[in-house]
Amino acid sequence: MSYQIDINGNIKDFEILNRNENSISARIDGKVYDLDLLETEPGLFNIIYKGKNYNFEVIPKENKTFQVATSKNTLEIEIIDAESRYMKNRKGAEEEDAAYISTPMPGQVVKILVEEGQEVKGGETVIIVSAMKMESEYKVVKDRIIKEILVKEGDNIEGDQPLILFE
Amino acid sequence: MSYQIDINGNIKDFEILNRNENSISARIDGKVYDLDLLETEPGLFNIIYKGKNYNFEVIPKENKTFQVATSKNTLEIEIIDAESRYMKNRKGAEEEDAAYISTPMPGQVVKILVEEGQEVKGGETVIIVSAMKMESEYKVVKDRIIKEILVKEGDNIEGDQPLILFE
Amino acid sequence: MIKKILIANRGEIAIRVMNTCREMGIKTVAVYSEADRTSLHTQYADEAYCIGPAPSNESYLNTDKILEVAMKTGADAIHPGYGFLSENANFAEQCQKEGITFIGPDAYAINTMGDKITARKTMTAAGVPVVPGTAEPITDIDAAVKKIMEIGLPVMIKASAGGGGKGMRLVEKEEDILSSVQGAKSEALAAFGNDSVYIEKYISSPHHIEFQILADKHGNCIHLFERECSVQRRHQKVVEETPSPIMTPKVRQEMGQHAVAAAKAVNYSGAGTIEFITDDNLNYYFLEMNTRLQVEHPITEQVVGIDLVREQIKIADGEKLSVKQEELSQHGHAIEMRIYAEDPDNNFMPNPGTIHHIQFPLGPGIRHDTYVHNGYKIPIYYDPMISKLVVWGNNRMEAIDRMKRALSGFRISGVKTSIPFLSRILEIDDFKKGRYTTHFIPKNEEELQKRETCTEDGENIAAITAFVAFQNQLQKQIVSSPNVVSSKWKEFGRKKAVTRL
Amino acid sequence: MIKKILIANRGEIAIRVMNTCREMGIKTVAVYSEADRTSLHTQYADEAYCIGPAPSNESYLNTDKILEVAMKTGADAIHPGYGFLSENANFAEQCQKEGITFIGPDAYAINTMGDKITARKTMTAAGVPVVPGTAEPITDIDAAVKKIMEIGLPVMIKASAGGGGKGMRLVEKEEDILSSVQGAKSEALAAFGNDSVYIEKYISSPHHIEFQILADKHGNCIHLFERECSVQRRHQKVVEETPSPIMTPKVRQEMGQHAVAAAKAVNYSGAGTIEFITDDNLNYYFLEMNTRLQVEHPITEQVVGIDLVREQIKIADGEKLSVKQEELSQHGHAIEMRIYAEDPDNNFMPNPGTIHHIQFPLGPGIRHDTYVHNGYKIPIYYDPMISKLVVWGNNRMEAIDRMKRALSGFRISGVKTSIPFLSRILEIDDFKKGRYTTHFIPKNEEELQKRETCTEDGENIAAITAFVAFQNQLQKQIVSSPNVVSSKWKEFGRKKAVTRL
Repeated sequence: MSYQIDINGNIKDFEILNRNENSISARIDGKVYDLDLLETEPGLFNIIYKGKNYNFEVIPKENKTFQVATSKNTLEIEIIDAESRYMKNRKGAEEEDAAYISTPMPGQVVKILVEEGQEVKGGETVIIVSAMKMESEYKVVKDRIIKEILVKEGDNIEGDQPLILFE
Repeated sequence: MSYQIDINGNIKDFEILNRNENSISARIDGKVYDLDLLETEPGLFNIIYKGKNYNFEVIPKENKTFQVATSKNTLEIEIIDAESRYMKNRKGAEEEDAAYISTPMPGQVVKILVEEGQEVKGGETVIIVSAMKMESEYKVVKDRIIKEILVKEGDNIEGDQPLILFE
Repeated sequence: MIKKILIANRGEIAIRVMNTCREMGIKTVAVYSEADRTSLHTQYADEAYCIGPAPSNESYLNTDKILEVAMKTGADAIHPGYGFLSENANFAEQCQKEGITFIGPDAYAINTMGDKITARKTMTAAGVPVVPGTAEPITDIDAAVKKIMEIGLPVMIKASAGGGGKGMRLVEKEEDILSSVQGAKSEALAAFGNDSVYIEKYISSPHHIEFQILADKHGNCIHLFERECSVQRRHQKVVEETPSPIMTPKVRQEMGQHAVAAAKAVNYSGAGTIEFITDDNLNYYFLEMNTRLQVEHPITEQVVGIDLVREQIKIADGEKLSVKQEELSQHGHAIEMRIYAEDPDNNFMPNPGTIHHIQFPLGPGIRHDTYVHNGYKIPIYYDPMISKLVVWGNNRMEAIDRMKRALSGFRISGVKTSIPFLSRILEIDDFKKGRYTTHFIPKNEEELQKRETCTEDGENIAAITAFVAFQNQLQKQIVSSPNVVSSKWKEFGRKKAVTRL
Repeated sequence: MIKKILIANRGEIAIRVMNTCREMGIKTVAVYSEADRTSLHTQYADEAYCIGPAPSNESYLNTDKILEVAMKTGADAIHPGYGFLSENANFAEQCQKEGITFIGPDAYAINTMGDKITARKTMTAAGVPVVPGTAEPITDIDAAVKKIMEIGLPVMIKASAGGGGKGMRLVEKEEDILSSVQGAKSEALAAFGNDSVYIEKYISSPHHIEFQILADKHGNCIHLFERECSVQRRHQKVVEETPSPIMTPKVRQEMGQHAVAAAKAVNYSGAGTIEFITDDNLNYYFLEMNTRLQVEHPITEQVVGIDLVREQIKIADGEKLSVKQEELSQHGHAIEMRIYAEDPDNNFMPNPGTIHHIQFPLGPGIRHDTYVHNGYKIPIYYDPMISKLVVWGNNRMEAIDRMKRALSGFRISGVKTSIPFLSRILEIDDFKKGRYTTHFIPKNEEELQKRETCTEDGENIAAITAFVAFQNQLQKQIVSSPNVVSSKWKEFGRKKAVTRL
């Protein structure tokens, strides 16, 4: 089966040629890689390619997206198959702006500055969240109407959790 | 529900009185224990009882048997419920002697000294297994007939894996 | 005799103190907030008691509750660690009233050193150099000029009522003195309605150098040499090392004597640190005294060979110091780097979360003070420092090489950490040559923000790896593969896996 | 200049060598057997090549294959670690022929020290004391008695053709000499048909004390003081410490000079160890020389401050020693304990298997050389030593206390280890007082076999814990609980758990 693969925004053709336990052969944009690939602990991989060692950690994100941490940097990698190509096209149309406010990391809600039904101007702060003694203000990008507030002041929140929904 | 529990061969009456997340209240042979019990990593438990810390590792064995490693020693603990009481009685009649030879640890089969169908005398060595350069001879306890040999010389074996079955 | 110690702290320092207690055969009592039930310090002590909700002021700063636990458990002493109650004179007094030994100096020393003005006066009286400057505000222009000539250039003129840089003038040349004083005064008058100013010696290339001291309750005091802490980000120390690369034996001896004089001036007992601001020519001035154990104390331990927590406990127990100044020497070189759960590529935003996997560097010359472990969820309420990596080397270059090796072998996943930033510090020429001041990080900002990238092969192999992870995921979801060989460990693995949910 | 090193070894020592290579900026090449694909040394190097099946003679001892990898990868040098090829003179020669630097002495030194009789003769010629005794068998009674008087009591008489204790006599008193010689001879004659005997000085309270030496290729040689290795089980070292608790400065200096003389006698270069058998009165005799890095080398590194692997590489690269004898000193006290995957409660049976969970002791004064990690399956083909725990303390007592603390915080599950046995050693009076010989373990066997038990409360709490584990298991099997709060981490945990199967 042939796929495409998105590496930090570069889309490449991808095909697994052969897989037999640790031995994996794959082609990316025409170049063939024969790897000895081992999952040493869940999520941790050691790969020997032409005698050279590569140690990666793979963190599954939503859908078919993975973060791969190398010794130098972190790559965002997405597996693009027929299904995700379809979903991508569909989503593209619907989601031109985020439908909610969320934070990139866990924390605690310090203050909520809006009420449900309220109209807010672009650039206005709607919620303040603290993490490790640092407070951050979260603003709306453009004019919105507050649909629903899912948290209250004092709540502990996860990262990427929807906090406030817009109409 | 009331159980019995076998701690290193001592059978005690056991009952969970209450469990609410980390808080656990249980009675053993009439004594009540109120514990703050936390699974810190899979299989690792930290318990605070009357302010004192206990750190245990629990290793599940077959059926309802568990090995609990304390800082001082290792305990064999079996949960005895209605089912296991029934199984115990049934098994007792059938298994008066082991039906096969196995080793307590992983290793490699060095030599097999018997053949299928062969009669062996109690005390005779039937197989030699090595682990980390040390060889151990495994003998039959009493006169037996070899039913089936499940491994061959050079095989790597797990601990507690049946190697040779008797009739 | 101290037989049981309550540790009124959390995180790595609580573990650090408990380690020495264990070595001395002393029982330990942990106190923990509701957010720290899963924290290692809670589980590492002999006893553990919850003292309140997550916010520090309701738990780790709740002196009544902490004393109550100390009384209940029969603890002989309380070790406050650093931060929290460690420089709280009232708490030291409360302990004394209850007959519990506070492991630290008495309230008098804490109070005297805690107030900047009193500390400055006390130091001046004890002959310890302080940053030259006016003690009282000046309004008269002539008096100001005279004072500046006395102090010597460069100086900083500051509005007494000031703030935000208004009314501030840096004077570097003699011909600018008069105009600067006038300018500062008129600007101050306009901004604050008050034209009085302070004058202070300006240190253009400041180094933060501190001396570790130990004093017993019998009047004996020694110093354990210096620590160089000039690598700072927003006044937070990032890297510490000892010996200081700019120190000379002569100045070291002088500074050490002044550090001891400073401690004696407040009748100090316990472990303490005298911070000096030092210029490129090794002119040094008392900045403040930290009347507690310092975060960076391990580098002194590595180079001098003294366990500072053990000494603290012995001193609190009334013992005399067992070593004399002349018996001490510095042996090799040590560096500490503080590892924070923060994202150096995103303005150092704190990055709490759950640690998936941690792999510590081990082997020769590595010391590691930490409290985190696989699966630990870093709480959002406290300091994001998760570990202190300390290396020792026979000399400075060996220590730097070792630190590079240690960082390259230190893998933490699940949370972002300052490790990549710390690695970049080690590559900066000023650091390698030991020629840096507290301006080091702003000065080298550009180079410190450089990102490394992967080779194309590396990226492609990463992509294949991600695909394999994806395939493995799919397979496991569809069917659990039949076991050809029955394996207890596989079963265990499965049970573990299930329990993890 | 050495820029790339192939490490012809596995386990902790391979990692140890790679760490120093990384610090020196030298690239590393690992070789591994088919059983070691999952081993950390394979994954820790810059490059890794499989060299054959699991059995050592088909992989780690396969000199042709190893040299082939060295040539292919352009490695400048090979580090043999200890064991395997480290004392193989032919391999050293092969390397030389191929133009690859063997990190160790030349074939001449290995051969001379590898043969007991040649080594003894060479040492005698160099003025190094050897165990007094007859060089040739004696048949004449008068000659035997004369020899015994020469050597001095006590002596051991041994049948030259002997074995199994037959024809052996220990002589402690002068009046027993004649009868013992006669007895030994007639017993030997009866047993072996040959009545010639050897006579050797008998050391009744033997200590195993060894000296670390370093020699460059320019005729410079220094010693790095002693290691006391008398705690042995079946001639395997279990605990090593430095300084030796029985050493005096005077004897140390003499032994050190003899160690240097021994190394110079074979034109040694690299790191090596001279083993001496020593009695309670510090009479010492050359036993043998190990012409390689020693397992217990870390304790010397901790106390002397020299990285021995770094020195080995620099010497192999032709550099002169950078330190002089008079610049070296011992600083504090270090102890190493070897941790084996073996069951001390079951006759020390090796206990390979998969490590479920490992928690290393950390903090001040701890060094850890290991290669195992969570989930690692210890292979059955190699030495069961999984880790070397090294502690440093300001003095011996502090080091012992620290080792106790370290062992108490060291948790490995999945395999049985020698940790409980090692903990018991630290409690034995003879060890605490530093009064022990190589008879220490047999002498204290009873106390060393003592088992600790749990309190009744402890047992009951363990039972409740097992029950909770049981309940958790049941619940997860029946239903995967609904997530009240959506959590990425929980999802991650689930994914991880699934992948584990």
